[in-house]
Amino acid sequence: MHIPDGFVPPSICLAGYAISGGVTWYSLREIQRDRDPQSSIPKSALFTAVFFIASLIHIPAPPPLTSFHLVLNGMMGTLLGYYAFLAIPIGLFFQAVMFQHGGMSTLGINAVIMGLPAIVAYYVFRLRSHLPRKQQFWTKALAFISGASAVLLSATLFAAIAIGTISPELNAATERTAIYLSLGSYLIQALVEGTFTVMIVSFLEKVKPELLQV
Amino acid sequence: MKELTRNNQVSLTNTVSITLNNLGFNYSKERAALTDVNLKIITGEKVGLIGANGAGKTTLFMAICGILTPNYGDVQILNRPIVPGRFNPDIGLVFQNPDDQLFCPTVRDDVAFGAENMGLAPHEVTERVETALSLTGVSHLIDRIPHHLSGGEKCMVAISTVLAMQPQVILYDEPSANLDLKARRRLIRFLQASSETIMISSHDLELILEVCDRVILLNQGRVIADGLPQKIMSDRVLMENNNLEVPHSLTHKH
Amino acid sequence: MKELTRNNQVSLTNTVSITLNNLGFNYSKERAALTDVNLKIITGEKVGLIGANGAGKTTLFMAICGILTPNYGDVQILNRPIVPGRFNPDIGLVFQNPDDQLFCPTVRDDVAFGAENMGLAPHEVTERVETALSLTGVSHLIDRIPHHLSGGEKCMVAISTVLAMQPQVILYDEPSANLDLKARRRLIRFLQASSETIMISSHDLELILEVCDRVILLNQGRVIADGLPQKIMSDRVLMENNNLEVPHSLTHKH
Amino acid sequence: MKLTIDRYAYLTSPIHSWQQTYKLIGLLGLIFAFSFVESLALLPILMAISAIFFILSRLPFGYLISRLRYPGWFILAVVFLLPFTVGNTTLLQWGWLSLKQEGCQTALLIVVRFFCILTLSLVLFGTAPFLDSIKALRILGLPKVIVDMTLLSYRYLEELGETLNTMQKALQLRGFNHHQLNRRYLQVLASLVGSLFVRSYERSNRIYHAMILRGYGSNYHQINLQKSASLSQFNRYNLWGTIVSLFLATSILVTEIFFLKS
Repeated sequence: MHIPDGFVPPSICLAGYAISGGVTWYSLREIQRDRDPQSSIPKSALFTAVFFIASLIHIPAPPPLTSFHLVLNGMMGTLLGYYAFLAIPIGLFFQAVMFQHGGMSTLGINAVIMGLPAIVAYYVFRLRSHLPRKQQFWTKALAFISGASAVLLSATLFAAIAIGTISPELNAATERTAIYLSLGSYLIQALVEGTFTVMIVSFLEKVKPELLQV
Repeated sequence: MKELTRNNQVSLTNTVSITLNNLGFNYSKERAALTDVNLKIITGEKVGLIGANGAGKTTLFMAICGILTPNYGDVQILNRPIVPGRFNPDIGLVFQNPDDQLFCPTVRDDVAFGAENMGLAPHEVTERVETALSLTGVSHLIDRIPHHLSGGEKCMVAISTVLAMQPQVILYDEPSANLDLKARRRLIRFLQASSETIMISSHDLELILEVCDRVILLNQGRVIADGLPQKIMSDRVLMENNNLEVPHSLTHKH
Repeated sequence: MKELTRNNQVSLTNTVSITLNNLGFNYSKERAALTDVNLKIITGEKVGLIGANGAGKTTLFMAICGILTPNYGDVQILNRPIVPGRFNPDIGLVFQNPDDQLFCPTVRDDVAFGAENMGLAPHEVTERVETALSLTGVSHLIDRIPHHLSGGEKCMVAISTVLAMQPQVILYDEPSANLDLKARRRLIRFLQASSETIMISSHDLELILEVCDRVILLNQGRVIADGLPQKIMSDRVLMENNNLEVPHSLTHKH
Repeated sequence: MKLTIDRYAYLTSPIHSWQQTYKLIGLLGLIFAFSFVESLALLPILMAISAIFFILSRLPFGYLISRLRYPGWFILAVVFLLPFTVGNTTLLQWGWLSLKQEGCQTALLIVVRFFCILTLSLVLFGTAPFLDSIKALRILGLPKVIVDMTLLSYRYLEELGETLNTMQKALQLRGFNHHQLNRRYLQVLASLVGSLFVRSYERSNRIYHAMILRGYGSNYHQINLQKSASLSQFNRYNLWGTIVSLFLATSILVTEIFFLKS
């Protein structure tokens, strides 16, 4: 789900950098409002590394696919809050340099595709604090929605940009069909990511609840 | 035929649990990690494995339990060759850092994990979990969260996760690292009483002296000495040539 | 006035490096981690800190270097009170796991980190990095990546990162854990030759016997004994009451 | 997990001698200029420039090919459809399938642009240690929080990868064989990754203590890097490399915008 170099017109690259620059600036400002912003840096950095490593695990897929990788941007939002929008470009930078996955000119637009849904997931999961205590079901539901919706949102953004920009001559109806088609293939992934997020959140709730207090 | 061989073996008083035939392994072309290792470990033996860091102790363990594929030679456990990558509940490895072995949200789940993977019925799994935890003396921890345990408790739970598979052979990699003296003493008592064939790799020579009836000294992937712990570990020249020291409990005998 | 006091102190033969006045700390209301700890450590002393896990050794270190804020009492280093959270290059802590201490991408960056934060000029920083690495005998590792070093090398580099700040007081938390015998021997020689005031917390009682001229025994956050290592550690009743064992090198003297 | 990004970082070549900060300015300039190109007429020039930089860098050709494999498939899969779906001018017709001129042109543009930018990226990041690139980004004004996070996560990447590897070995030795996606598989994976979070969280606290005990945040507010490339050091590669590549970048942009667009 990364847009490679040279794939989209320059205006999209520039817009990507502009938007991600703005969101990064806003995230940095939100972070500075923390009581002790500096103390979260090592945690966020190590979590960035964990997310990176976890996204390299091959998940066996139902046929006809063979395997896929987790995106995990929803979970990054739930665990890191605004730090997720710093962690994601770092992860994308590592991927671009190490595996040529994505690229330098499209780093901005890819950060938007992955990062904005992460922030949405953060806000969704944060609704938990407005719920009455011991609402196991709602914690799970919110975790599922965060994990699944972030992937779907990213996939929508990705498909819209990819299909909308390379083939401007396509008519609107065909374009929409193409986007729906590609979203269909991400539906299974969204279900898996949603379930996975629920499982991780339940695990952390038992073992280290303080990690969920972002 | 195979059945016959095994029965024959069992009828002998000294059955062999681990056989290494001319084993060799290298991570890269330049550096051999194991060279021509030949060993026979008799059932019920408690064997210590000593040597400086980088001598090949961990590599040897990884080859014995089938995580590494040797470049030449072969490994047999209970006279059946080890197939690298294939699950073999007859052999268990206790990792140096219990955190590497414990990953479930409860001790119960962690200890049950291996038994469940063997395809046992639920009541058998429960039984094995209880037996394993009582053998290591930590039954009271069954509902606790592994990540919250003390170092000594984690160590005993990690051992239980292996015991629950009821393996014939258990390899212990630096089991006393990071333990305080009380937890170490409990570990020593447990190891002395254990009935499996065991191999213990450790820098804690006093532990090996107390537990093992045989010691193997490795250096640069080769077996340098193999014999009685008191004899090998009190040989100052041999020990110092291999970057080791004679343990204190043996020095005053000189 | 402050200057005067310091000069007075320096003129005495026995200046005090660490003073703990009636120190107390508890993580939660139920369990006190440190209770009424009073200590004076003289400049140049090498003090061993022993006790079972959970006795409060690490908590004491954290309080001394200002990471924890004590609930009552106070800590003075070189007769100046420690302000929790404020950087004080006079005191250094060597962590148990060198990987926690070596957080920079290269050895050079890691050793320079503390010196740079003291605001030294670049050439002074370079000088300190070189001095610190040569003191621990690992100058050749300067351009290496910390993650790729052996356990013994990591240990010496971790010590260098603290030495580069040229602290007066260094606390060592379990420095010999996970070292093989050769690396441990190198560490012992280094500690014996070091000129700072040092405190070493360790389960490795033989190391403490070889390095320290004073030992403090903690149990449940209280100082149980304080005195000569040979005397305290050979007292079987005292040691066993506190979940410790008399080290082998002292047993044959009985 | 072994990181192999620094494999060719220590060769000697004019590109290797070009300091990373300047190289970053020069080659990023070119990369962005390349991504602006929409005229087929400029494509041969893009290819020539990329080829010259790649040859100057002395990176092995096999390295380029091996790095191309993974993203290349993705590009091919998408681009394969374009000539048949986009445009009105039919070049060839086989039954219902028609090859269209505009689609072919778009496909050609994307493939060449992608290939040239990838080559330049490889030259940019393959000819210096990865750390130098981060240092260079810091000098160019990347915020300190991001630089610190990048350095720390880079430092622990390999280590956490090995931890995961060891834990997976422990699972394997207790009979865990994962070949299909089901609830139990996901549960085990979640516990594994969850444990990794808990362990790295605890470690991050200890790291933070180690950092503040050595003055983090007290003075320079940053993980300092020794030998950081300062802008005062100037050699001919820095001067000419940067000037030439920025000149080329500007020329491409100007040509694209003023001469070819109309």
